[in-house]
Amino acid sequence: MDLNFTPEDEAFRAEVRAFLESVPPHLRGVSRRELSKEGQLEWHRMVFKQGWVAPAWPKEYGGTGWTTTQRYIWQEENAAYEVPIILPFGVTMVAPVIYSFGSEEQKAKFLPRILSGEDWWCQGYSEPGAGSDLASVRTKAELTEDGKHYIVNGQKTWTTLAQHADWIFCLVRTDPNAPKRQMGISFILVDMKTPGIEVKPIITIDGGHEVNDVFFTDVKVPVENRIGEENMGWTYAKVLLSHERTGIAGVARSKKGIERLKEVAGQELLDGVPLSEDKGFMSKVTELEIDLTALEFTELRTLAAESAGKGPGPESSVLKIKGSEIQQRLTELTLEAVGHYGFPFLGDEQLDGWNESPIGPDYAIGSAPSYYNTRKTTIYGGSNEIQRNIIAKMILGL
Amino acid sequence: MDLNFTPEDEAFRAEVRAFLESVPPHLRGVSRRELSKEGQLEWHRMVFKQGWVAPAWPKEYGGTGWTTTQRYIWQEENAAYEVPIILPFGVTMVAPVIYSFGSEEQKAKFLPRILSGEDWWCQGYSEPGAGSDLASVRTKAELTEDGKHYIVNGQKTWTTLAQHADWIFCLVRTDPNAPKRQMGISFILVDMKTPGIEVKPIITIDGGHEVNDVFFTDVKVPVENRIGEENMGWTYAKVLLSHERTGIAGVARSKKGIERLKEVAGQELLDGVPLSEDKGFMSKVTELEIDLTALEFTELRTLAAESAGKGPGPESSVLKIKGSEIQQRLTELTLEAVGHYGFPFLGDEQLDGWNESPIGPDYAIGSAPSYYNTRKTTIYGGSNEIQRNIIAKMILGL
Amino acid sequence: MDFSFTEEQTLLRNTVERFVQDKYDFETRAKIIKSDDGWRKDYWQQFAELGILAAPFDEDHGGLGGSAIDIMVMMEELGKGLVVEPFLPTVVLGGGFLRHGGTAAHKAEVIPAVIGGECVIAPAYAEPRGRFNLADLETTAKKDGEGYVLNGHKAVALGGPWADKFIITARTSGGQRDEQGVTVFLVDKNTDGLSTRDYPTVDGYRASEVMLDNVKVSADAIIGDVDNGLELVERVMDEGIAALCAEACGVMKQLVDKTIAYSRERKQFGVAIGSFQVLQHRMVDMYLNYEQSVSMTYMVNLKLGEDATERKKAASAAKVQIGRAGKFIGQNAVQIHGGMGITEEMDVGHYFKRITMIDTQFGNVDHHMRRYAALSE
Amino acid sequence: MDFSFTEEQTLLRNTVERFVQDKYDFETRAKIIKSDDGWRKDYWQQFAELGILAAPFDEDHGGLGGSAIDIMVMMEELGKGLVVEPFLPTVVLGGGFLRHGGTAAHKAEVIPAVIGGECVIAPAYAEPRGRFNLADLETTAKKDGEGYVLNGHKAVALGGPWADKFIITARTSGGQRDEQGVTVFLVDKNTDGLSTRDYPTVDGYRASEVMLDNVKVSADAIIGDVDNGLELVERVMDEGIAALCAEACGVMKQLVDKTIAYSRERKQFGVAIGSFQVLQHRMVDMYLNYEQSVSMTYMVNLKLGEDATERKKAASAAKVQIGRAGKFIGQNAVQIHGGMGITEEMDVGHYFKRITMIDTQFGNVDHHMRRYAALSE
Repeated sequence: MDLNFTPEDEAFRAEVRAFLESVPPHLRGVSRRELSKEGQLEWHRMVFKQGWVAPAWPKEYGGTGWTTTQRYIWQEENAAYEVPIILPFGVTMVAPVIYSFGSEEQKAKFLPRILSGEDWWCQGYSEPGAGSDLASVRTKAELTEDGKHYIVNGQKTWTTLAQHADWIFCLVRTDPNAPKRQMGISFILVDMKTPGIEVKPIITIDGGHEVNDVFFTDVKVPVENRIGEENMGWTYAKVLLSHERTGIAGVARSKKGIERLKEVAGQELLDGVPLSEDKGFMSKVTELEIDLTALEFTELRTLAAESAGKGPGPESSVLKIKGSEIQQRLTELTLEAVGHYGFPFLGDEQLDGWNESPIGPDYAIGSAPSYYNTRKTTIYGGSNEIQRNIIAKMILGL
Repeated sequence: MDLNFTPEDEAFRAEVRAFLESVPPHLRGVSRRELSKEGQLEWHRMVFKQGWVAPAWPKEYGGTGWTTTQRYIWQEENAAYEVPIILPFGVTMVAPVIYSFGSEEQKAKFLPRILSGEDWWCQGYSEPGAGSDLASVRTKAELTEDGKHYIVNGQKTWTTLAQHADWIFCLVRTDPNAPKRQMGISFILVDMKTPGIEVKPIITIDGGHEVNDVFFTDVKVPVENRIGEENMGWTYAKVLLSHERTGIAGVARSKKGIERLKEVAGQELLDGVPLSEDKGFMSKVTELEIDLTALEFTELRTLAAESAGKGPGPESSVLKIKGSEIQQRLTELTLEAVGHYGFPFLGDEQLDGWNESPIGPDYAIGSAPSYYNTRKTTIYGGSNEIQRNIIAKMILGL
Repeated sequence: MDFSFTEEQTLLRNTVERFVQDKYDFETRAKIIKSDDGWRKDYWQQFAELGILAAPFDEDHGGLGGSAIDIMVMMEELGKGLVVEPFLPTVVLGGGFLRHGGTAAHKAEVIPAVIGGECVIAPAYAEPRGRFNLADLETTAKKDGEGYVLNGHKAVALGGPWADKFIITARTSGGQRDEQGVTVFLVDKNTDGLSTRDYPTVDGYRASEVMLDNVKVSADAIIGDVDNGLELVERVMDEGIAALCAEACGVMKQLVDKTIAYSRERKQFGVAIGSFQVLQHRMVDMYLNYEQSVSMTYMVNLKLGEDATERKKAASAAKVQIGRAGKFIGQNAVQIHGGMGITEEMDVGHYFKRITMIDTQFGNVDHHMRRYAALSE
Repeated sequence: MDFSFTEEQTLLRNTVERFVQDKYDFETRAKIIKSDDGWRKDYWQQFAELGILAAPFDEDHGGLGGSAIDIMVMMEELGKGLVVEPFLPTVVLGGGFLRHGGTAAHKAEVIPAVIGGECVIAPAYAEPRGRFNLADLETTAKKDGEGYVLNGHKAVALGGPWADKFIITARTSGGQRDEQGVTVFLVDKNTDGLSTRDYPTVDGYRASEVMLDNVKVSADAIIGDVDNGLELVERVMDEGIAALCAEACGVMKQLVDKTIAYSRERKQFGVAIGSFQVLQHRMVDMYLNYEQSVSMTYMVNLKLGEDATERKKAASAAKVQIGRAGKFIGQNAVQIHGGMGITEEMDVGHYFKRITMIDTQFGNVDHHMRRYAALSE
């Protein structure tokens, strides 16, 4: 047991840093909300050119073949340089399903375009009223008489960035008479340009447009776009749900977040003295920092177990729960730090084309919306209550 | 709406204080664990002589006829003078059942002796393995052929101070074939001197002996000692369970406890400065004090609603939950305050006949055992989980 | 001790409750906060007609002579409707300054205008670098002949865009955070040298930055005593806290009730989510937090008349309770609503946004923990 | 980075684990802690024979040359059994002082005696008025010819009643809380002027107050450098914290496992209480707290060799985590066990008592929060 990095690891870190130094300033230190589609794609292409888009993929499809430690270093340095993330919908969500269960044609068609960023993917899992109960799929897909197409009707919701997407992967019900809800579901890939698809924005309480409703009306999808066997979609989806633990906890980003929070506290004044010298406030920051250190080592232990050959499992629920709670606490403390200047709300005006000076200090902008927005982290991807149910059942055997 | 005390209230307070001034020092400032049976009885007889043993009883049976405000003043001053409590088993637990459902003979026989303290009562509700599920009564009472006696067999547990008791009130199963568990239960009063009763101490993790197992082997109980009708005991018991909210929250005692805690913090040193000047520690005390203020006003609101004619109801669960949590927090912070001197454990030696000086400061004695002991407050009298179930069902309608 | 409401109080509550029910449904409010003005001036006029704006003022000046408890019941109902019209800044705070510190002329002229709905007041007490310390003022008022010249920047004056007059705290003497040397001014918005930057707030209100550039006012503008204004400011702010706590109770009541109702209707895995014990206990804890908050709101409103130390402790204790309870209730209301809780279309998110910002208004939990502890020493 | 155990470490773990299973069941322990002696000297001899006492010492002195990780795995297993024999005071702390600060003579004489089970050491670093500040010493050591004279009162020396030698911190110069001026002494228990008051502790151990009344020691008694002892004390205490965290993990593991097992068996309202969702989620949170504690225990043990600031921060962070997790896990283990949790007859209460006092040992959460924050400035 040791924490040492090998000389190879150090060399790798240097290589990563050299690459990150080359990232242009307009891609650094911007939140996802502030990043345009073009910015996101520019970043994706940079990483693609470097060959580092998909560390977790098998090497044959374009994975990097990195060790656990190398993946850890990559995450850590990404956060340190505050570069954007690679969106997960293609690379970490649909791709493992395609390379694990897809046909050779599907692999050849989709994987390279995911890697290169040519296709922007979104996720069609959630449905209205279903929440974390993903197996209650009601969107229907019926085979045409010639057996060549599915006709899809229904609605997906909470679809992140569907407004930019080229493709959507969907769970659809192909056998409404299956004896169990989890049966009779198929996994299909749908071109967003297909007639009958309509995307409607959902505005969230932070004032942002990140998620959407996606409506399907007689959407014609070629049978070749089904992954694996008909009615077996739930099996494939489940694999996806527990896949890819690296980064789920967001440790490296939260570390950076704590640094930023300390900077804010260093600028806010309390009775003329920086808030960062107030023991009461700072003890909350310290507590969070210690929580995060514990989570970091929990993640490292999990990664180590994974690289020792134990497959992804319910431990990802542990990382999800603690990671999301820490992210929420971070925005909560930031809002607390900025005092009165949490109040002003300027929507997107302060982001684009706002020519006047901002209201209040720069660092206060968006602190309340961020806090509002972060509420989602304990809701999406299976609410934290669901995660606790999973741990109770799968780990504690209750 | 106002917080004013009337001149009558102030006169009453003066009367109460005059009485409490007369309480001898050996009865003041002692915990229940430290108080002997004789001390407890001495206190009871003093209050009896004053006519104030049973503020909540109807006047005809010996109640005081006090207003809500007077009862509040009595509680408050009792806590301020740190006098013992009147044990609840007779006065607040069995007596309301007797005067509500008992026969005239039972009232005449038992109530005066409860008031005077001549009979020491204990409670036979809990049974091994039942926990908060009181309806799962397995102690059997079978009628003799002549119908004049019950023969009782079984076991009660967690019976507080049974080692001193003259009488025990019990739930017993008189009809094992009743269609529902709550049916077929009777409420009987048993003389502790009856042959076949055996009391065995349960030692708790604080090292104390307060609770007991009580075994019944062919114990003969006259039928006249049954309250009300046979098989209707659960109905009577339920009334008892929600009866008497005054004091359940322990507000006045906890207020005194916070004062004591501040005194301890004033004597402990942190880097040479009193702990009471440490903002970190004191903010926890402040938080507790504010919680307690809220609880005080919640209790006052509840009492006001009660005196406006609304009967005791599920609101007592609110007082129980918050009151017990505050009591636990109080002992937790006290243990924290005393530092290293939480470690020494001298059992009863330091209490009786310990002639040497104590280990560490006086105020540290028993701080860990108190913390250990207070864990019970969220378990007994219906665990706080059960109380939350009650609120969910009865108040929130879930 | 008495915890019952008078008939007049019940009447006042019903008046506001009915107004909110009839005229302030969620869609109407959504339109109001998105409108250019950000409020309904006609509603303000209706408040005047209903007598709501008259509640705390002396009958001599056309008021109803109501108590803190009268304000409390109204604020609770306004909170339930997330009403954005500036009752708190104008009637509670503005009115408080006028009642406790106004000159006879102020009382005779301004109070009737407030009661009549013709004068909106926005207190501008906060500053960019002062956080929650009411004495931490960089804004100065320098003696200039018979009058004063004000210079400075007041931050986040809620209701500012609609205001006819500002109440401005400024330093007339002493060091930046001295208790002595604070003076309160009542300044017309259209005074030369006074400018504002108006903006919406995250919880649906409007606020202003108020810039003072050699603003000349006469000595008549002073409310209370020169240099000794801090106690007045603290008193009025404590009254504001008491009223805000009542608003918060209204907001929390809605969050608790709406969450319980939602949990009964919303089905997952084939059953109502309100049947899950974990959510039941969570809602019980929301309810406990709400009940404790109501208790503290009664407490602070009943203690506003006590001596300054008791009043300040009561206000700070209540604000701590409301801040903590509001966070717990708000966060869990959203969590139990799931994705629906964070959409702009559903009401629960708006109650959440407001309860969040109530913690900041008049000083957050940390600030009032410190204030309470300092007063207890 | 590597998170695997060596074969030797697994062997060590198995040795201790087997000992606990075979010879330290709950009834045996109950007898031990109630006995006059309060420990089993024959078990201590068996520890020596099993090589457990030799783990951290250099092979030159008869040790096994083990690392912090070796100590960690053993402490975890000792924690699972609530073993009261003084491994932590003697081998970890006493051994630490000898290894890092002992003279050649100490190493040559005392270490073999420790390894052989012939010498029990109890460090007496705390004082009645010093709380957790290791430099806050009223005990003095005055130069007296070639030697020193010690006077003072050391508080709550765990393992004191069984000790052959005490390690005593005293002030040789400087003011009462100065960093400079702390010196460490190794003193035989039977030295003239040294007396003890022995007593049981609430968690089943034994401890002593150590009174020093003109205790004369020679300069050979000094461990480390005169006046510069504080860094040595801090280093050894951090190693103690790292070991204590491992013990705590063992204790918490038992509390979590026993609670889960109990909840599966115990029936209420006709079903196992482990089927109630509220208790399930509570146990999940116990498990999360335990896992996070294991992580921090690895962290601190892996960082003991880093520079002083990093080591101190790691130790304080881990101690905070353990203190908070221990409280949560202990309280809820008792709560879920109900009445059974607070009876002396059942094991869970004893684990609870120990985990509670672990928070106090070497400084509680507040102390280490402060220390961590000060080191981060």
